[in-house]
Amino acid sequence: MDLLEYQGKQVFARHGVPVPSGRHAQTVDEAAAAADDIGYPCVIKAQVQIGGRGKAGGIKVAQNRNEALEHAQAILGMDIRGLTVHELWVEGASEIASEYYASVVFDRSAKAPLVMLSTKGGMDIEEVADSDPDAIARLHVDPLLGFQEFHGRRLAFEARVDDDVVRPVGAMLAKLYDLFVAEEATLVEVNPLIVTPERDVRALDAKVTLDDNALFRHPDNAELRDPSNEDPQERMAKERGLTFVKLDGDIGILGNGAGLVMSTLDVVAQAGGSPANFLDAGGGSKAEAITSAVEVILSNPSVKAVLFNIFGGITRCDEVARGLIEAFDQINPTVPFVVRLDGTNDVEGRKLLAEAQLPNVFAESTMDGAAQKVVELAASA
Amino acid sequence: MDLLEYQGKQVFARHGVPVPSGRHAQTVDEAAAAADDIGYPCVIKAQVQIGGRGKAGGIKVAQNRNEALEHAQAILGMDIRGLTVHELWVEGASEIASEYYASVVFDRSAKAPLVMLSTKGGMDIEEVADSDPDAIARLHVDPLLGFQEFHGRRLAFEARVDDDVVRPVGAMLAKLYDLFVAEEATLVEVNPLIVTPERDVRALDAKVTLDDNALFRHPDNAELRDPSNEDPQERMAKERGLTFVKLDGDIGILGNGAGLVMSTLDVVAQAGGSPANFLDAGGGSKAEAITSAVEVILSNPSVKAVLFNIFGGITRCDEVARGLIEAFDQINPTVPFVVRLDGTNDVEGRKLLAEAQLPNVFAESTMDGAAQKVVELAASA
Amino acid sequence: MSILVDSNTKLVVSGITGREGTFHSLRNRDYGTQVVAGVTPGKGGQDVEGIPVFNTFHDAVASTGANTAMIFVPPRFAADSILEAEDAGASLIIAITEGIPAHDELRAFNVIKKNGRARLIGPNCPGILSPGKANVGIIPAAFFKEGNVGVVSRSGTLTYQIGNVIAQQGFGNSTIVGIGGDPVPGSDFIDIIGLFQDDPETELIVMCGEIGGDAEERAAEFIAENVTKPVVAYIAGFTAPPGKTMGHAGAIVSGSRGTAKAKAEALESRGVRVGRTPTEVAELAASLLGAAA
Amino acid sequence: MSILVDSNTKLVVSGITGREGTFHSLRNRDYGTQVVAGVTPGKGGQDVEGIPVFNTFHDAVASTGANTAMIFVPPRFAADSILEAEDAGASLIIAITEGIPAHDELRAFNVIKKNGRARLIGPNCPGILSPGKANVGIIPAAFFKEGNVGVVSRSGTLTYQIGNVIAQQGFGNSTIVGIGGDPVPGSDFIDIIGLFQDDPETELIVMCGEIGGDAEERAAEFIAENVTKPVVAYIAGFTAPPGKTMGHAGAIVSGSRGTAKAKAEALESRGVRVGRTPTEVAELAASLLGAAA
Repeated sequence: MDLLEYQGKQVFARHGVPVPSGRHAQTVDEAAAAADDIGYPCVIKAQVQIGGRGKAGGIKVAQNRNEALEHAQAILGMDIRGLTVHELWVEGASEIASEYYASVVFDRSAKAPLVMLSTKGGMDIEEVADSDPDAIARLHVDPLLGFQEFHGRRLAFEARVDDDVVRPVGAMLAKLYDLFVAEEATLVEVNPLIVTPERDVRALDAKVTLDDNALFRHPDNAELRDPSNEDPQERMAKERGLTFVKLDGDIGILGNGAGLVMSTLDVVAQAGGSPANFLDAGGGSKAEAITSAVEVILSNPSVKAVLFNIFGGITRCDEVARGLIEAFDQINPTVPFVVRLDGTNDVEGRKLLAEAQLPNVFAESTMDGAAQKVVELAASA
Repeated sequence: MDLLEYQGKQVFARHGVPVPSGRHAQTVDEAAAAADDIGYPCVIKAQVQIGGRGKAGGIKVAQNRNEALEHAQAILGMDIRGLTVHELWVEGASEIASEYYASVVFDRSAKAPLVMLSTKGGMDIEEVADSDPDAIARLHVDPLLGFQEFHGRRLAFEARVDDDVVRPVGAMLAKLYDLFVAEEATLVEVNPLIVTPERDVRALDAKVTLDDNALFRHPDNAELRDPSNEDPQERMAKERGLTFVKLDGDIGILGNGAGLVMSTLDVVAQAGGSPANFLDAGGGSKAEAITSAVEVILSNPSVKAVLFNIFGGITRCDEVARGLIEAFDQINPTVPFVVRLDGTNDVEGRKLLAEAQLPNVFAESTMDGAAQKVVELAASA
Repeated sequence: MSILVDSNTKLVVSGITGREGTFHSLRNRDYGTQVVAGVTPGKGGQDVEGIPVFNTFHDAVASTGANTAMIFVPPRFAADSILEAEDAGASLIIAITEGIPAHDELRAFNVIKKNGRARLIGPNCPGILSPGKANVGIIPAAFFKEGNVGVVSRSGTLTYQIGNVIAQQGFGNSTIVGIGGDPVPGSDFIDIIGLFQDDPETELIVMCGEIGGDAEERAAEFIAENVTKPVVAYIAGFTAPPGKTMGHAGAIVSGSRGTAKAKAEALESRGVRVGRTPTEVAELAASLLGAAA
Repeated sequence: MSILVDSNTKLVVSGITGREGTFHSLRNRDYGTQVVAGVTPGKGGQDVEGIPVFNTFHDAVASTGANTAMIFVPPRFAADSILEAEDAGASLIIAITEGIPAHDELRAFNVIKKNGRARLIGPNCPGILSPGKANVGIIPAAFFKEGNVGVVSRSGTLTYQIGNVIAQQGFGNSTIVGIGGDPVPGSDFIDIIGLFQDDPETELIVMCGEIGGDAEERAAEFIAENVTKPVVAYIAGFTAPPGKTMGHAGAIVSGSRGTAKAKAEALESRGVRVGRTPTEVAELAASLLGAAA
């Protein structure tokens, strides 16, 4: 789960990472009140999870109440690269002497947290990594030992931060690491981490990704929401416990097992089709789950045809057939379905389907054949 | 630093270890008020750091206010094996279905924390260890991994606690371990750990020893005091930064380095003398430290003679001599001093002493000779 | 021969008294696997159709000599169970559980690595099948027979799909290893491919990768330097959009990293044949084996 | 020969810019020790009478090839400095600092042990002197000369006392190792005695123990099984009362454990000669060496 900037900053504050003081706002009036409260100059910031907010006009400095009103008005409702701004964060403007970059990431390769620090803050760190890799100091932390003071010193000296902020920058890295562990994050990023003319060190932005699998241990975090980033179809799938990703095409896909579904998308694409979604019905799916999944797939009006690709292991093909029959009973879909059932109880499953004589349902015996068929059907729909 | 029971229980409560609710009292009236507040029956407990309080009459159950007054009166001021009771802890009486024992100790041999659990609670655990060692389940914890849930289960099953309290007993062990680490304790002991008839699990006693070297990180703990256990001479030495232990004899001892001082005590004892103290003036002691140490030694009226045993390494013998001369100047001691100076700048030190012509100061060239001499002087004083 | 599990495997299952745990433990036993014990705290002394249940892994190992542990408990308890199995002396730990918190996995992985006593497979994996010898986990054994193709995969059903096509071509398997789809798998492609390289029965290795991470790229380098047997690979997720987790916690393209294209190129540049569909993988495997035979 | 420090020692000192750190670093250099670097965060680029100072151990090791670290920083910073030295690749770390929190020591000890890359001596120790070769720490070298007596001790000044009496008898030392008086010493008697056993120059071993812990008892067992050279022991604290810490954090008799009497008996029962006074130890050593010569 990706947190919005203001949510990340609230987590930062809880762990003692210094951030500018600010307030959350959802309306123009709230924003102006927040700005009055914080004082001028202040910054009005669009809360959407996407880079380049500044360039898109989503971050503006207000020198007075009129400007605050004007900027809040302009930013709320703005579309930034496909996301609509529903929330603002208003914070005191910071004077900036230096901009650094700091992050803690879950390095899958090294199987250890990786802490990074650079004096090239305020820009896209992937670009810095490509153009000037030595500008980023990196250090893996043994997760059993944790982040030690010497790690902070080493990164700060290696990144060549100003001598007088070696200690506070090291201390901030230690807090970011603690937060990373305590909140079970997979990414904590500060860009820019600023030094003020008074030589205070502060996080001017906050990017935090939390591990969904660990949210049960963090009920407060589990409550956090990003209204700009919630697709109604994905929410519906989530509520039904389905693993679902929305895509741009017109062929609905259902399979069992993440790898098989990914592979199905690829085979459909190779056959010239365009998948409308990724939907993993999971291992051991029962009929109800299948019925429920069909509803989710068909809630997308772009879908012109649906492919079921099942290789039964724990999943039983007869259960899948029963679920599909039930779905037809309830929803009476108008788009054609191509169904490939293989593996556990495949004979029974195919028999059930044949007997049900569902309209517009085509059985195929191979994955490749099924993909061909569904692409043809979608094209002629 | 050893905590009193009530101090330990307050630390327990802070870490979520269940304890009976109670209140601290220093007078009979406070105790009665506390008892009224807690309700009857309640227990009035002497707060001194020594075993066998119950047998000595230092723990009594009060059924009503009159009994509370009576017990508080009896216990306050009581002498329990040499310690005077200045403080009481009044807590609600607990019904007891089972008495267990639990502890976390710093195992120097294994260089790891050792967690112990036994169903033979309420008795001297060293006796249990001798008579029935299998009755104690033991488990070393890797300090880098910490106490895991399976550790708690394993100890609980191995100790054969009642099935229905395996989980809460394991959970209490986890909390005791966390406390041990978080407060930097070297011992955390619960004896008895009780199970009530309602099957609640609770710490009925609390013994906590904190690491003095870590108190700088725990300012609240550093404030804790045990008025029954403070020797004025030891306090004086502590305030002056000296490493001092009071003993029963009549020969004051000063040396540099803990091992050498311990060895000096042994050699004096072998020569038939009886040391009045252990005093390590430390490495690199300057003249003022020596002067200050002489004051501490002589503040004990039992002292009949004093032995200086210095083998200079970082410590310079001339500094020691200067300190002693200064002490004579300020305090004008009447007891004889035997001084053995060897090592760094020993020639200069001996020369300074000879020139100062201090009354009753005898120079000796060996440790053994010096011990002989001081024993003779003390015997004839 | 085969790798990791065989007739010497003595299996202890944590979570054996749960519905899924019981079902698959018994299926594994029916297949011929020696399922010697189960672990469920508080149910020590009971049994599951003759398989004795213990309160702790330590009791189970001490009483039965179990050498392999299967973890079937819910995600909240899984890392603890893995660490307990390791502490009790299991030398192979196979974690089926899906949805374990990433930091739990990280801790378990690093403890096991530092102690150097056990090998972890999974979590979030279907287990290991050595056809004709032992099955530990949830792989449907009916689709596979003994043979000389070693399979290692990040995905369960995709493995069945590929294995099935290979079987239809007449070939069997030495061992099928599911390493799982999580960000921190206990064993990587290179660990398992190294074992297949040393296994006399295995003549060809099939690896099924997917988007996310760089395990396939590292495998490519490892293969170039250490593997003399033919390797055929498949990578799922060519059409996956960046930034979206495709079902497996580990299957995500971040920025320009972890794409199927980059993985396939890394493998092909080091001489590994990459099939574009499961069918193509099976055909490649069959043609290589045919040539070898 | 000698053990641990010699003419190949290249020393880096953390806390070199402190008063004591400077004083002893220069004394060690004056003795002939190669003091190649110092570490003080923020003072990188400066020097202490020609010894270059670095911000981190990593910089110091990379620039100078230092192989041995001496820790001279205050207790609050010492464990961090020890861990930094280990991380930077120092293979021998000698921690002089007194008063390090016990849990910090525990952590540092366990990290070093698990990683298996470095040996820690101390903390709260006077260091190591190999007369005529190198002196690392605060042992006053003037009292010792080259010879064949290896000394290992929990106490500083007591070592000087015993070493001095031995020197007066005409004998010298291969190496003198202070393992320190803390509850969790990085190296124990058995570690050092094992090194002396393997050191051709050492013909007799003197160990100075004291009350507290069971390091002497474990040493007795180790000696009985592994040591062929004569060992003479001294134990301080026969008259120490139970429950009182005698100067060293590790020197405390708890209940019936850790008494000097029990230690002396354990050693004597395994053939180690125990002197009752420092003088007696020196006499025993002299008589054994005289007999050996």
